[in-house]
Amino acid sequence: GCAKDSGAPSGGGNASGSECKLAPKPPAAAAGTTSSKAPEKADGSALKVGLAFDIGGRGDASFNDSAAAGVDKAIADLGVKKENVKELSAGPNEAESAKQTRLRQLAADGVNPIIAVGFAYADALKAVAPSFPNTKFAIVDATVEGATNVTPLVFAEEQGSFLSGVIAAYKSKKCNVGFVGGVETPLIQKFEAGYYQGAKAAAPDIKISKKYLTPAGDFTGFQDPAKGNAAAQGMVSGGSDVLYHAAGASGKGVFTAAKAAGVSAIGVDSDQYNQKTVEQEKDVIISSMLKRVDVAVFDYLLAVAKNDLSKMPKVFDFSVGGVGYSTSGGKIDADLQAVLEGYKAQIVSGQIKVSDKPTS
Amino acid sequence: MTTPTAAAEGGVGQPTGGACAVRLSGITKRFPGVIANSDVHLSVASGEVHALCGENGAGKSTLMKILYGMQNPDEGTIEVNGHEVHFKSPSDAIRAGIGMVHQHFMLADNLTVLENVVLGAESLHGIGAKARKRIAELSGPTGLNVSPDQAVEDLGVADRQRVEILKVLYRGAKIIILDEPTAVLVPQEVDELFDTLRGMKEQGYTFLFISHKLDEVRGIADSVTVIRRGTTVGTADPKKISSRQLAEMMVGSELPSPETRDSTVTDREVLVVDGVRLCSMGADRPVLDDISLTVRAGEVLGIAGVEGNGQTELVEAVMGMRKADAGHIRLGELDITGLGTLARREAGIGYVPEDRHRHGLLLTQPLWANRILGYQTRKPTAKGAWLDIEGAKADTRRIVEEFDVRTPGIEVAAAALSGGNQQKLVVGRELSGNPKLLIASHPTRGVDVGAQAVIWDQIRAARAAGLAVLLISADLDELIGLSDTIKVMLRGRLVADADPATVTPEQLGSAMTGAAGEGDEE
Amino acid sequence: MKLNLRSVVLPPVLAIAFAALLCGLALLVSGANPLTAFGTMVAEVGEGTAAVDIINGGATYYLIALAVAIGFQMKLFNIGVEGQYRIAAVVAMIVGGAVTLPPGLHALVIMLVAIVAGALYAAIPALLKAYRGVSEVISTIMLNAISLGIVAFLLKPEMFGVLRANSLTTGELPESAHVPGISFGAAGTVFGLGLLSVVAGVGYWVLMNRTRFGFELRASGESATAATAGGVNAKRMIIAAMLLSGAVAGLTALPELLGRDHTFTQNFPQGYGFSGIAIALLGRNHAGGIAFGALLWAFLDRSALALDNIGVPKEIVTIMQGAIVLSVVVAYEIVRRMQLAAEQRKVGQQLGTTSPPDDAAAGGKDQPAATSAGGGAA
Amino acid sequence: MTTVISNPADGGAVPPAPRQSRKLPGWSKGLIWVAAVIAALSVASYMTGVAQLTATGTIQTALVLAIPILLAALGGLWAERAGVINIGLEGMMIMGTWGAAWAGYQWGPWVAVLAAAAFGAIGGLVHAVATVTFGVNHIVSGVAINLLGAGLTKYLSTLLFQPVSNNPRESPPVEKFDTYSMQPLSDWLADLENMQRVGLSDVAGVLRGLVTGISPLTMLALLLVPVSYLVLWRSRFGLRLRSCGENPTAAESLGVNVYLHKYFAVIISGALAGIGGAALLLTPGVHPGYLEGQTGGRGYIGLAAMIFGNWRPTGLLGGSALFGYADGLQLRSGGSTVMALFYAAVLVLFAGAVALVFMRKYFAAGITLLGAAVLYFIYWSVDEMPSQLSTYLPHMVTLVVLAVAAQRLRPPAANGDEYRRGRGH
Ligand SMILES: Nc1ncnc2c1ncn2[C@@H]1O[C@H](COP(=O)(O)OP(=O)(O)OP(=O)(O)O)[C@@H](O)[C@H]1O
Ligand SMILES: Nc1ncnc2c1ncn2[C@@H]1O[C@H](COP(=O)(O)OP(=O)(O)OP(=O)(O)O)[C@@H](O)[C@H]1O
Ligand SMILES: [Mg+2]
Ligand SMILES: [Mg+2]
Repeated sequence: GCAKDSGAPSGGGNASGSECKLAPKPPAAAAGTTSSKAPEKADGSALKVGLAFDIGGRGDASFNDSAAAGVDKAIADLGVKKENVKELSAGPNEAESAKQTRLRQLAADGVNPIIAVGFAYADALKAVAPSFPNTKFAIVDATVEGATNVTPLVFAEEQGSFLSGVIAAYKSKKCNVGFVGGVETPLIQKFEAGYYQGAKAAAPDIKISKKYLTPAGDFTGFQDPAKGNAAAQGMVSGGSDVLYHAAGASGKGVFTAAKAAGVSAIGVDSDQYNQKTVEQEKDVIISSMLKRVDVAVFDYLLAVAKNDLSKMPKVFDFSVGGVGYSTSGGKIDADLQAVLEGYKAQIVSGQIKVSDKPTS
Repeated sequence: MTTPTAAAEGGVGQPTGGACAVRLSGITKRFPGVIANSDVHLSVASGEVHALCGENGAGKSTLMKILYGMQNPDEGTIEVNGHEVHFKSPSDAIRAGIGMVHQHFMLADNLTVLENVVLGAESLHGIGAKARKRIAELSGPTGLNVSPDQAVEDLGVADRQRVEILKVLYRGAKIIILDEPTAVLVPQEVDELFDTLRGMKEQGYTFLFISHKLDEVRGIADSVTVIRRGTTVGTADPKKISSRQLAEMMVGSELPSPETRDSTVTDREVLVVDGVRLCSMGADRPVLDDISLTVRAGEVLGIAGVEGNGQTELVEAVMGMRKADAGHIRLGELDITGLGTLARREAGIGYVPEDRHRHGLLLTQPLWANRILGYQTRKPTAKGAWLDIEGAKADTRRIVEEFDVRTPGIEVAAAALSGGNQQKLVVGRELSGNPKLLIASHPTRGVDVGAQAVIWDQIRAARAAGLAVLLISADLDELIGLSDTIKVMLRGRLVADADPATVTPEQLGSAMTGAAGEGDEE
Repeated sequence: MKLNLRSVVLPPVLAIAFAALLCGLALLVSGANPLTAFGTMVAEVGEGTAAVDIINGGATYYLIALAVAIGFQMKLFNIGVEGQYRIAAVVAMIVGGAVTLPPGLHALVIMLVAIVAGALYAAIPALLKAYRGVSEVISTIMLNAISLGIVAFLLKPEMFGVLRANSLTTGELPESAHVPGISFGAAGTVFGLGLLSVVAGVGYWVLMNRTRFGFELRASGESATAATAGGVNAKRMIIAAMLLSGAVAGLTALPELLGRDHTFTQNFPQGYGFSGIAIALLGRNHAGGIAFGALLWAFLDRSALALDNIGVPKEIVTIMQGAIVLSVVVAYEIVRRMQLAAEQRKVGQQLGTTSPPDDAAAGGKDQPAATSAGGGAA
Repeated sequence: MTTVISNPADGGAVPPAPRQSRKLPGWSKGLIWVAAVIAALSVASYMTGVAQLTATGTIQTALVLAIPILLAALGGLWAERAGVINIGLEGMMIMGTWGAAWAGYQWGPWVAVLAAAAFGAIGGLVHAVATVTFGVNHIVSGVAINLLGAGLTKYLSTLLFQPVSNNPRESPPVEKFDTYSMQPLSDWLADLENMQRVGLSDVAGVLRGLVTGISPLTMLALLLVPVSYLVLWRSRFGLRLRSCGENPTAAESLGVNVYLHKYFAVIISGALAGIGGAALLLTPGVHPGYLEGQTGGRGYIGLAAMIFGNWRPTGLLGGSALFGYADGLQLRSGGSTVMALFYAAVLVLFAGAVALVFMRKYFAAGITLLGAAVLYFIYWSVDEMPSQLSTYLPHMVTLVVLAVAAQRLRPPAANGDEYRRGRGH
């Protein structure tokens, strides 16, 4: 006969394993090392803010959205006028000149500051910024050499991912975890690198498998849940029971695979536990590596409003709350949190240096 | 337009079988550029074999396609068994008991015999066992003995013809149109076909039979209607009228004859084919097996053979379009075995292909562009790597002039020319740049009598000037008339020689079908 | 064939009008005002760098479309230009970065490398088709995908990749390899290699209409069988056409790369190939027509930004592009049929075998041969 | 008569008439192939110690990845059997995904499938109008439709999805099909597989993959293969449809309405491609919803799979399976496993060579052996395929197979030709 598969997970693969032998926990952190800085006030009502999104634009439930959130916060807290915010977004496969033009259009309309979301804008900014010396630009995920009026908003993804690795190591029952990357770009490799080091730091003999869905240049890897799912399944059957993804929309496939196999997953960028499009799989999402583009964007707007960019951090890392981890879903219990804070403190203090290049 | 004078005394419709099976009145059909039929009147008594004659393009096929519902007339009415009918598509005609065997085979090669037969008539006996049974029953009268599951592509011409007829019978047609059914058959096969027809006639079938071959018409038909330039010239009783009279009715003038007068054969060898062998992948038997022949300057060597016995392959091998697996080909002193088609053309071979549309012309290109084809490396159409368009145009004008190609100008697309005129253009092109050897396969197929005459004359002239000609033709009269020597080809071999001076079409026919060969072995 | 102005110009105009209508409706549905939308699209051209961008974009599209057209001329569907130009670009930039040469010569070498690389990558489908009878449509589609892998492989840091601003590149080209553009100040700079398109265009026309090679190419396209009988070596033509097509495709990215970017980054735009196919169709494989198509395409691309700027969904542009292509080919098809019918009628009259051309309805009847490519493809 | 007909000494003997040979029916060949492949895989997985080759999971993944391709390929089959080349499949597939998502999130999976079919069919209709009615070149029209499909869906999702999912490139989640397993067979096979016996466990693994966690859509897709065969080869409609692809003029002369049948074929083709699109978001494991760029060229792959399968249902099933398998394998377990696949390929080729020797096709056998040798050399010299390249393994495999098999392929005779009523000779 043909029996309906109940939602019950069909066991996590055939390979077996046992809990990790964990490294000694780090010393508990002195409370409040991080970004609980008192909310500063400034008047942004005069600002005409421009947002040049990467493909997807507002609502992509990823870094575009996160940047948008930062602007929204500025509207709320800094009194930036909604009608003074102009948002344009890139189309897929558009020519370099299109990006330049988009930025020019904004600058020419007297928009200032202008925030370019995504490293794809790096070259365009390099070309455009000099011709608008009085306009303030910022770019997410990239630094533009030689352009003085461009503020880079780059993140220490490797630091955030480090903690994801720690979480994975602590949560894994088979001492075997996995990483699914969408497209094998240097940016995504930063996630992998941090994750690897974190996991190793927490459990030196842990097994870590990784898979990138497509190589650099083939960006379908961010848009193909089917492949994400396949890769995740592969890892599960290889014995991994905690999966961390940095695969954009393909990550949804990772979650579904995790749910089907009854293993845990770690989200990325924003707190995916509360994300609408994956709510069916939320219960397997034990945490998410937070990349606070919103924080960076807000801080930037704040600085612009105060007309003082000097204090902008070089890199948005733990010390400024540029990256972090989410605990929603309650899978991260207090002692694990303590551990995480401990590692965090060590990273902030520089005891632990997290490299942003994959070792392998 | 010619008024159907003959129609009066020709005595339309005192047919043998009484009631009219088909009556076409005032049928007119225009195509862009042509009036295929104008005010055609035709009545066919049931139970008779009614022949339809006329030169190419006279409008026979068109008229029949109209009767068969494939094309609808601009004017005129159709009556079948006394009732007026209006066919929107062949299915209507089929329903009215009309069947048609087309001039060009209408078979899907990759489909099986069964599929080809039941296609469109599935409602009769389905497409399964019952259909199979029915086909088996019908195979007898049509003389078809192949498995219904065989793909049509494996069948010979005669069998295909039979399948075509079987298709018609299967649909229970009582009125059967045969459009030039004998064009591809050898005399013996023609006789078999005619026996079949006579047998079926006894069972009350009515036939409309189209042919150029007047003796055939007189052999089988009870009455014959002649069409010229799209209109009926008249109807006559073939028993009472001579081929020549018929022909003159058709053409309205003296018949040209392909007879070559004095021999101009020299002993200078131009083409020497030596032990050429050609295998096609998949086939267990070589398509060309140890072919050796020699054509001398001033000689026309005719190859007789049922279509599909290797003539096409032989030509392609000589032209270098297919590489021979063994043997040598020499043109004069030059061994051309290893050369490509272009090199061979440059060495002095002219080529009139059997299918002008597929191999002879760039249909959408202007005439002058067609002149360049095959001569793209030579004067007057090219200078080195560059085309000489002016030269090409000038020489095209010459051809149009000399070969009397009926065209408003050399800028029109080849497609717009009539088949006959297209053919004249091709022959003209291939005879220019005075070649040593002309390969002419079916040089006058589907060409009207006027054009035929022009082409024959030109070939004779060139031959007199020392041209060697390798002639392939299904028209045995043409073959016998033009050739100095005839070789018979069967299943990829040259099986017999014949002397055109003495041989008759029937004798050739038996040799072509292998009857003679087997006869000899006993 | 002789160019009858009406029959050449009318179809695209009608088609564009039709497409505009279609999109107008779509816009209405989405609650935007078509008139303002189209107004902006047109007005945009005058503003900022628009005009120059369109010319630059057009130049790029022109090259790739020519590449496609070379194949089309003999009914070879080189869908693979996409992969060919990417491979060519990467290889050329890598080599260009590696060698040191005097200005001018350096750029020249890079172009040469690009041409060779493009041709070589096109050689794979060429040989497969010529000797193994593999449909070039499928093989090139596969090779397009594979090209992504090869590019990624070459861009690996362990290979030739250089990390810059979070994306992998082939590294900066030295000054000597840059090709200066023609600057219009604020209005932007036209790529120096834009001229390449002009040269290529002229070369293409001459090659197709005045040389033996072009004739044989078109002959093979019109009727492979007739060409063979006419002494054209089919295999050779397939290979030659494919290689030439690949070579031209190889140049596609250079105007941008040598004129502006000076490096190939992993997020160099994809999809030029398919635009090229569409444009070649728009231009009916005719040097002039393709130029028009390329500019139109670039203009539409550009207007996407303008629409986005006034909050109109820019996807409308893609729809428009698709609609235009489809309606253009349809329009041309209809015109072609009417032409042949008319011509046959003319012949008929000249030969006196016919009545006055009273039946335009018979326009439907024509010869088997169709001018639009026959697609012996998949 | 011999007075005039003289037989030249040599050529006298009349060569025998050709005889035709009976050959194996297609399905039996298919079975032999399947058996050979499974055998090769199990041996390979044993020799190379890569259990993944025949693991249930691999097969399941392969199935999930193969289904959209299979449906696209079926779409291609229908169109091309009627003589219409359809590289618009990609576009139709995209429209299918959109339609499925749009209907799915409102009315559930079954409606989603219907909507997908409908949307794909619309694409097919456009293609039919262009190619059949207006005689536009088929590839040209296909390219245009791919453009249109992409544009239209983007436009529509900004219009209709963004308000709901507040994401212009994504639909709200769609309710998915439940999956079913053949119990107790599935579990029993599981035990077999876990016994880790050579061959036995492998076969069990493969079979279990095919009977475990199957969604109705998957069943439907697999069912459509025999259905397509029956309809196309065993029904009146199918016969007429195929005749349009083989010789439309002949069909016309027998009263078949060629235009009508071509229209049907292309529309069905579109519908199938559309369902293929739906499979991308309704099969288990994948993201339940529309995502821009989700199809990622699967339409083209489908077309390749069909050609690969020689325009036959069983063949294209094999083609899609190969794609799904190769892709699944490299996704699940990367470059090293892929090399194991090379090993399997070597075995298959070797077996083929032996078979050819028995058929006395020595040349072909030699070539095959050579191929095997080359592959083995690669296997032996490369220990892991660069991830960048292994991603495109399926594409490379297709190229190789086409290069080997292309000349055997038999496309419909009139495939891609323009047909015009009343134009035939
Ligand atoms: N579809 C068509 N379109 C235009 N002209 C046509 C068409 N079919 C036939 N004709 C023309 O109409 C005239 C009659 O053609 P038809 O085929 O009936 O001649 P025919 O008597 O059958 O000649 P043949 O002996 O070569 O078969 C010819 O000029 C032919 O070229
Ligand atoms: N299928 C067709 N479609 C359109 N026009 C045709 C067709 N067939 C013939 N014609 C037209 O009819 C004339 C052909 O002349 P003709 O009567 O010699 O035909 P034909 O001898 O039957 O040619 P063929 O032997 O090549 O079929 C030309 O005007 C040509 O344009
Ligand atoms: Mg006829
Ligand atoms: Mg004819």
